Amino acid sequence: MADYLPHTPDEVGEMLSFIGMGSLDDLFAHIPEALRLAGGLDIPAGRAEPDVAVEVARWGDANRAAGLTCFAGGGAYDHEIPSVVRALASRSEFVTAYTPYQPEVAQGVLQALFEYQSLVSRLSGLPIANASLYDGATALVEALNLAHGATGRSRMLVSAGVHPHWRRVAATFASGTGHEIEIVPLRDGVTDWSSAHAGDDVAAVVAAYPNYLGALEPLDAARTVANERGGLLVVAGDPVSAALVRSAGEWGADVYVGEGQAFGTPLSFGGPYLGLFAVREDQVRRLPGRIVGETVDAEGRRAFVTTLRAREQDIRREKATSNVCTNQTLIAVTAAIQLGWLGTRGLAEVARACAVGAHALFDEVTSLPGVAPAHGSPFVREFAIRLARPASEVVEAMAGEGILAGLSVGALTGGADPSIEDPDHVLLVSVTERRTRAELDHYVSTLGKVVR
Amino acid sequence: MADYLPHTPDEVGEMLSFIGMGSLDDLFAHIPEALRLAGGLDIPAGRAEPDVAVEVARWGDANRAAGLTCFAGGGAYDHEIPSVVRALASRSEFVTAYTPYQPEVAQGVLQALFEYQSLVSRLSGLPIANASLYDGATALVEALNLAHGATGRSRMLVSAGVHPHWRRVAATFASGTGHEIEIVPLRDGVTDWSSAHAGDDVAAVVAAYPNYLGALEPLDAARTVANERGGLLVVAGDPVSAALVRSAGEWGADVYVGEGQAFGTPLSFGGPYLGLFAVREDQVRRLPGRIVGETVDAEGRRAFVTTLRAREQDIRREKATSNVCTNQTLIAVTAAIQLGWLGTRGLAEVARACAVGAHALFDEVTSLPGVAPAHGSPFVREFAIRLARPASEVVEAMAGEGILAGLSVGALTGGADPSIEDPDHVLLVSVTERRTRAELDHYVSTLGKVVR
Amino acid sequence: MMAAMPGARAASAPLMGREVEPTMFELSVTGRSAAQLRTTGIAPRDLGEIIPSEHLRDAPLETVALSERDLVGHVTRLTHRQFSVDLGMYPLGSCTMKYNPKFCDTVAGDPRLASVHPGAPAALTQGWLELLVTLEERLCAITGMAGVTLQPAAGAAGELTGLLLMRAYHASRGDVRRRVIIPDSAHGTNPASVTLGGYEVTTIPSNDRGLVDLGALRAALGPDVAGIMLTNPNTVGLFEEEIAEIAEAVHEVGGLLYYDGANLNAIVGVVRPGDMGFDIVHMNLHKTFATPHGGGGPGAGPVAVAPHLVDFLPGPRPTRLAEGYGWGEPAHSIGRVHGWHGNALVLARALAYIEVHGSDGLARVAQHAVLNANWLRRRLAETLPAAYDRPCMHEAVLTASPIKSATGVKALDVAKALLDEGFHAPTVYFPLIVDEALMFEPTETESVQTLEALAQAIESIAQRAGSDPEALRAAPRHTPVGRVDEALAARVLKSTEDAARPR
Amino acid sequence: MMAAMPGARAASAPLMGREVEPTMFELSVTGRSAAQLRTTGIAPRDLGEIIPSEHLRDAPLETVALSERDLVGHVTRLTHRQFSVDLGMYPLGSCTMKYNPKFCDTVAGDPRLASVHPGAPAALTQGWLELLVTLEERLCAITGMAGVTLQPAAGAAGELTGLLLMRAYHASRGDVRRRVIIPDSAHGTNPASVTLGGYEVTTIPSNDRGLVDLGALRAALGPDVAGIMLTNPNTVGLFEEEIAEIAEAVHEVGGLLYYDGANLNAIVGVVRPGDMGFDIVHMNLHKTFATPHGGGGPGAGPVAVAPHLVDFLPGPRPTRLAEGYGWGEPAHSIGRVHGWHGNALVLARALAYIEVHGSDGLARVAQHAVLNANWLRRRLAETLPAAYDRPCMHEAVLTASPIKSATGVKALDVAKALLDEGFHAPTVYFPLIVDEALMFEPTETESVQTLEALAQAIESIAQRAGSDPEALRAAPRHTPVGRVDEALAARVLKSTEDAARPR
Ligand SMILES: Cc1ncc(COP(=O)(O)O)c(C=O)c1O
Ligand SMILES: Cc1ncc(COP(=O)(O)O)c(C=O)c1O
Repeated sequence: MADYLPHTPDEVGEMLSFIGMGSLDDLFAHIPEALRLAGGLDIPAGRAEPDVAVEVARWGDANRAAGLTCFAGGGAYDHEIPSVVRALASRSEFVTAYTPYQPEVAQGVLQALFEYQSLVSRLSGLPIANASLYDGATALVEALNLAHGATGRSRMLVSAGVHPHWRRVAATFASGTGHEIEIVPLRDGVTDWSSAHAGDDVAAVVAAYPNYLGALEPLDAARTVANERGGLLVVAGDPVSAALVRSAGEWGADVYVGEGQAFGTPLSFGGPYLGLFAVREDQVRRLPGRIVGETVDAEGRRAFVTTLRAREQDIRREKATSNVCTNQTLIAVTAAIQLGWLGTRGLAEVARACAVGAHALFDEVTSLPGVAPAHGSPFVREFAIRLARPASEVVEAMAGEGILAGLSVGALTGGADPSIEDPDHVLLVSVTERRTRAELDHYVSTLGKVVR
Repeated sequence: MADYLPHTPDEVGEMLSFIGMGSLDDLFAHIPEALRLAGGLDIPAGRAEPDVAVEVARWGDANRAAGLTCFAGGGAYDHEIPSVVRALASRSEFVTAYTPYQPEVAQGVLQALFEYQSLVSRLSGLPIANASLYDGATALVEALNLAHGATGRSRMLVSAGVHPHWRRVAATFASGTGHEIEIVPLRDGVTDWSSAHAGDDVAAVVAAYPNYLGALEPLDAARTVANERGGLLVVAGDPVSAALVRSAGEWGADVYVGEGQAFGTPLSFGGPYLGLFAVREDQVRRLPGRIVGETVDAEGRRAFVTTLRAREQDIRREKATSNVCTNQTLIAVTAAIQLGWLGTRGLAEVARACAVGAHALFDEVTSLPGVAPAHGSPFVREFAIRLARPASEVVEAMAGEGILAGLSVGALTGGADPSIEDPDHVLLVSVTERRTRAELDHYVSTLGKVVR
Repeated sequence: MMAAMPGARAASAPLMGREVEPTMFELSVTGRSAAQLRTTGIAPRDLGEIIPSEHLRDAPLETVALSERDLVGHVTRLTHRQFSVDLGMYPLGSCTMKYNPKFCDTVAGDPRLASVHPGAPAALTQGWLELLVTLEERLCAITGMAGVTLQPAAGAAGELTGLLLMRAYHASRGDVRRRVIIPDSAHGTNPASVTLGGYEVTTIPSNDRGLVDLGALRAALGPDVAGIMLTNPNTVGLFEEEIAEIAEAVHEVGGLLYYDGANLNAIVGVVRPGDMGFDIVHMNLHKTFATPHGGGGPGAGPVAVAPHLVDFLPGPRPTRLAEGYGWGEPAHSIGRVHGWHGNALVLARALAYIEVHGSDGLARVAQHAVLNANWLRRRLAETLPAAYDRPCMHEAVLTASPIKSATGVKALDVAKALLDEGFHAPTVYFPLIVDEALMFEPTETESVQTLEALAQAIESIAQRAGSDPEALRAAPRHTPVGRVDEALAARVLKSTEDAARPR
Repeated sequence: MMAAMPGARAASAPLMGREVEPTMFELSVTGRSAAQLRTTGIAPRDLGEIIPSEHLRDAPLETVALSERDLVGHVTRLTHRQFSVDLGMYPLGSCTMKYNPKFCDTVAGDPRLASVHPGAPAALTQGWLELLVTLEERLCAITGMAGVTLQPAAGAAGELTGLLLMRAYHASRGDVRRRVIIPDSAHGTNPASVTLGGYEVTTIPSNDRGLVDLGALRAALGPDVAGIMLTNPNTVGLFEEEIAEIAEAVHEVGGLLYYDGANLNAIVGVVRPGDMGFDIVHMNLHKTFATPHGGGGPGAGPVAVAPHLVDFLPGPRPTRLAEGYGWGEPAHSIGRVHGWHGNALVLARALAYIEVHGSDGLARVAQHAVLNANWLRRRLAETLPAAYDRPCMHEAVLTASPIKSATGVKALDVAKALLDEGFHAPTVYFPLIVDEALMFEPTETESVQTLEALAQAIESIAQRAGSDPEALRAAPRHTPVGRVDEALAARVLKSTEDAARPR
């Protein structure tokens, strides 16, 4: 019998009599008897917090993955999260606030979101960012919807280099919107745009940068396809690599989408994460989700407020640009704080350490027998290798040695895929700035033993 | 090379030139050359936080005690500390504030201390509590100093039931004050006041309730001694047991001292803890440390402020009632929050669960062969047993089975002691509300095996 | 002097007062950084060696440059400009801003949960799988449904998922349907989701009791109706008593009933959507199950379905196996609706909340939520009459229209004045069908003393509406900024540091 | 209605404004409790069965009765009424209110440190012992001394420990000494500690350069002098340049030199007390080593000593053994000065801070602390002149006496007005030897931008002192309460909820 209710039995009695009722059940008396639950819910009775904590600990202990040295990536990365970011992002004023509907008492969240938008804008190289979406995958869906709204068309050319889960999510939502999604296959890790079906009825051309197999492909090809076929260029970009490589904006993207977990959010078994979303100015009225703008208060002081609300569902209802309401504000605020901690120098250092570490590991593992590069394209911080044994077996075996070796591409794609052949033998490996020389050595020697 | 300094090299240069100096070294140029350190400190170079974290984790892992089920007490108890108390007590406004010298911007700490004082007053049954002292042991020292000030005398009759460490601390500080401390021995766990040397020159009579061996002795005897010899009665009381047993005030104490760790502070290898201190009204001008009082602000609103400052060292200097300046404010605030969480009901439940658990365990272990009660007095939540084997060996052996079995009284007293015979064979065992039936069972069966 | 240096006034702000807080960008001084990274011991290498130059940035990416101390000061000061549940009452109707137990924060922060990579194989993540399966089972029991997906990241995502399930179900029967019915009181996400689900919205009016007009519903029904979306209690806080009749009517034409669970807090443990005849149910875990709202998210919007829809659920689903747990794909899955497995740490919080309360505690939640709302409604009856004069559920839609006619003071002014009294405002102008609506949802975690204080604050505002309406229109004044110029923000968009400043 | 119920206004308070926060007691309603305890499964038993009735309470102990929600609201609102380093600049002289790295909080919160029982045998606490020994070694290196005790819980406890060491040392040589010399600028804890150490205080004046008057010192010295207590830099922020001569003079009469390390931040890594000739040194870890001050503690005041005093240190001491670590008792130990091993978690924080900075970082700390102080001193020279016109160390004692003579506005008024400007006040009226003293210690973690903002705020205050002195005397106004009636508090003591209210 545990809960967080203040009411004493006396108070309940007085309150009931004040409203002219005799019992708590009377409050529900107008609900047809037949609908009311007899005998209570079929779940265990309440237990005090410390009793529940015992069970939570049991679940935690059953997660062997929690203790492993992480070389898995695929859109979820094991980056440093300093104490200071955890402390600030967990301030209860942020955590226990609602969406900032009353700006006069929500300047904290609003200004943090403004800062977040500014940072996403710089990362993406595009002028307008929104205040977050659920995750990278759903950000892609919103980008397709935006492209549809902008062009009136429904055909989407999506590179097979886009994360397989994102492609799957896009396909799911396309069943509602009716968008036709054409997956354009990769050749040696890089999109073969020439193989896309002909036609200038394209709403969006979607490229990943780098793509999910780690490969960097020059985006002028995608931009050209978009130009030729009249669609928007949507770039799904890794925001950490963005500190080293050209931004989506520089490549000519109309829309940027990305996964922002890398900025201060733990791996979290996949969520809550952070959908990054930015656009050129001409798409601002089609922006999904919220956007915070600067303004002034009655006395002329700077203030922030959610703006352009006429796009939103609570006003436009069925004509809204998106149905997103609750988004991932706290994760966006966290990202702003983490980027504030990193600063220009730290972000560059992280990106560089990832890249240098990944290339060191790549060079070393690909010289092992039974291990080969899965494609020949350049990469930043994540790479794919083809193994003599099924990747899932290798992951299992290396877990026994304390290493989460990476992700089986076969498991990610769920089987045959236009991105790569025989994905079950391909392992996706990522190195973050947290990985040390000793950990790399251990990886190489263990993989050497296991892969045979 | 890690630090938390904001200065960029450019700024350092500009600042130096503003003050007319050429280099950072110039700032120290007026210090005789011979005194300045050549070559830097002989400690390792700085390391980034995550590198230091690796070392901290190594230290942590080397503490086998951290993982054991705790039956050790002796003034430091393993009580429930809920998430809510941790979250509130770690709010940075409390953590990073200084002593409330400017009340207009320190109402948070001041009001929390006022609430703390109110709670300590109720626990002790005495009207005036201070805003905390370092720990229970130093609180006792302050009580002796107060008694000296109140009576002009220097002889202190201290029951051997007072915690051996506290007695040792009192002896240390008596070398400065010149107090003569007479330890009055226990007989079957209870102070034998009749054995105290004669004389009505006594400043303080100090009794423990319950005493460190767990024993409860009626305090009318001590009160009578104090009355007869003209000293103050100082009661060192367990504040958790206070929810069940008569308060120091009810027994007629003039001064209450106690250790407040039990209220929201982890075991912490012994500190920071919390010295509880309360007195009758007639001793208020001799109160050591700070006290917060209620008042009003310029507009008549309720406000809090540290008061009766004329006692304090920053004003009275060598004539101050005590030299305490920095105390344990954050731990006091934590205790207030924990007591707020517990409430009347929760505190009683905790005390009762401790007592019931301790008596269950006592009954069960004392029926084991090789285990006997160390004294015949009643107890609340901690008890002493005499073992066939040295207690330290038993503690060592039971640690191998995941149990911190208790404290060796021999280790606590450091050898022969007027509180008990052959202390090396006596084990002090404590049970808190966190201990379960299964843990007690495990204890009993393990002790049964080990003690033979 | 150094007044012209970059870095703004990095210092302090008054503990109270209306000082503007500089942005991170304004606080930046090139060269500063708080970052401390691990020493990896990996040999450095030139970027040009490992990444082809056509990809490399021309100029470094400039973000911000702060000392850790200034970052901490900045963010902490921002939090002092932010209201929250932990600071006071937040009676925002439809949002269920109840107290969020700190224990659930601890659960979500446990590194044994939080540090698990979502792509790690099932054998390495058995604890998470058990947790998710347990939560699914609890949510099924709570809703009276047969299966659940935990993937949707928020309520709206749950709605769209539900509509796609509806579509898949009809499609599987070769049934092409065009329309989804929504009451005019519905939350805006419902119509938006319907559109994204590929359906047309048919709006039906509420009757004068604030409920679905059964006649209008019947008139709107037909074989092209895929289903209906309802909240129950609905958005005016009233229970749709004729829900059985509604269900029958919709089912009769082959439509499905979708339950928008944003108001589940009113009935959790007391009535189950499944027993009312719903086929699809989403829940807002950030409402009923007290996962904190985070200033606008993250939330979680699991969708529970009746047996005939289980095979269509998004996959992969966590599954109990003969031994241990694994992932399974429903036979006719609509596919993923989230990049991984949903907002997992939010799910863990919600499960912790459910386990603490249990069957008995959850029922108490609903009882006390409804008690509080009815007490407040009654207590305010003379000041802000209820839009519908009958017992409400967990929230009460009141109206400021008498005040407005008498004084010209609007619902918005009342709301802003409440901010000055130390309360968050209720939801204003929603639902759209009530004039000058003020929608109060006290939730079960507020005491009657707090409700009384709120009532007194409102009474005082109502009095001042007569005596000094101008002052109310100038409210709030005890807030970090005064009333905000929303029109300016929309007219000249400045949504980043780099955009020009509106003036 | 229910207006007469107990429980006060449990709700909210304006995000800004001067609403009084009720006490926990006022918020209480009998019957409420937030506590959730573990289910132990231990059979309940009647108290009367296990505790003799003469000991049992007659009436239950009433404390408070709050819901968790109200507790959270109450405490969180209290924190919004509290200034702190994390909110802004805290230039409180002598207190070294620098930024406290959050990393050190994490270290102190690590359950592998925090959950260790202090009485567990050495074999089970090897990590803690290594940590303490490492910290001792670092502190020896930093101070230039031979041994350290970590037991003292704060600076004043360190002082008294040091004086007892002095006493034990002299006693061991059969040397009875009566007096300890202290400069008139000393912090109040010094004389108080001397008294508790059983000595008489001999106060010597400072010379007009703010330093020890060597002549006066020599005159005060004699064979009955046990030692001298000094801070260096001293409490006016100046380095005692003749420290070598002072040391020689004191040592010549057989006295010892005690170093009050509260100002160590000025010289850490640059000059060592040991090299100046000190025999005993205490450090305030809550100052130099950035362990947060907690609103008034806990701190830690380790004492380091020269070789001839090591055998007298408090015991038991953590010790490095041939294998692993243990506890050892110094040969002539003065005994324990703490119930256990000192404020261990504070010690862990300090060590983490030291390890991050290292030898290079600690020297930078001192350099930048001194740079900031000198910059501020120079920047304010026209407004608040320095008490002594020469380069200062880490803090600068300025004086408001020109302002006072010109306008009647006192140092206290300037301090209170600064609160309104968003800065914590400097230390006022200390040291006692400077008229209208305002003692600023900016610390090294504040940026020059912040210093500039402080300077501008002070300039503005100085201007207003001329134009509107009354307004300054009424400051502060942007604070949760206005200027507080300290006299009333002292006249009618109400220090608990149960005492009568002063009016
Ligand atoms: C009635 C109703 N339905 C749906 C939603 C949408 O939920 P979410 O914001 O989680 O997407 C809300 C949330 O405000 C709501 O109140
Ligand atoms: C110069 C000086 N000495 C001694 C002390 C006393 O230190 P503590 O407050 O830690 O007891 C202080 C602290 O304010 C100080 O500034």
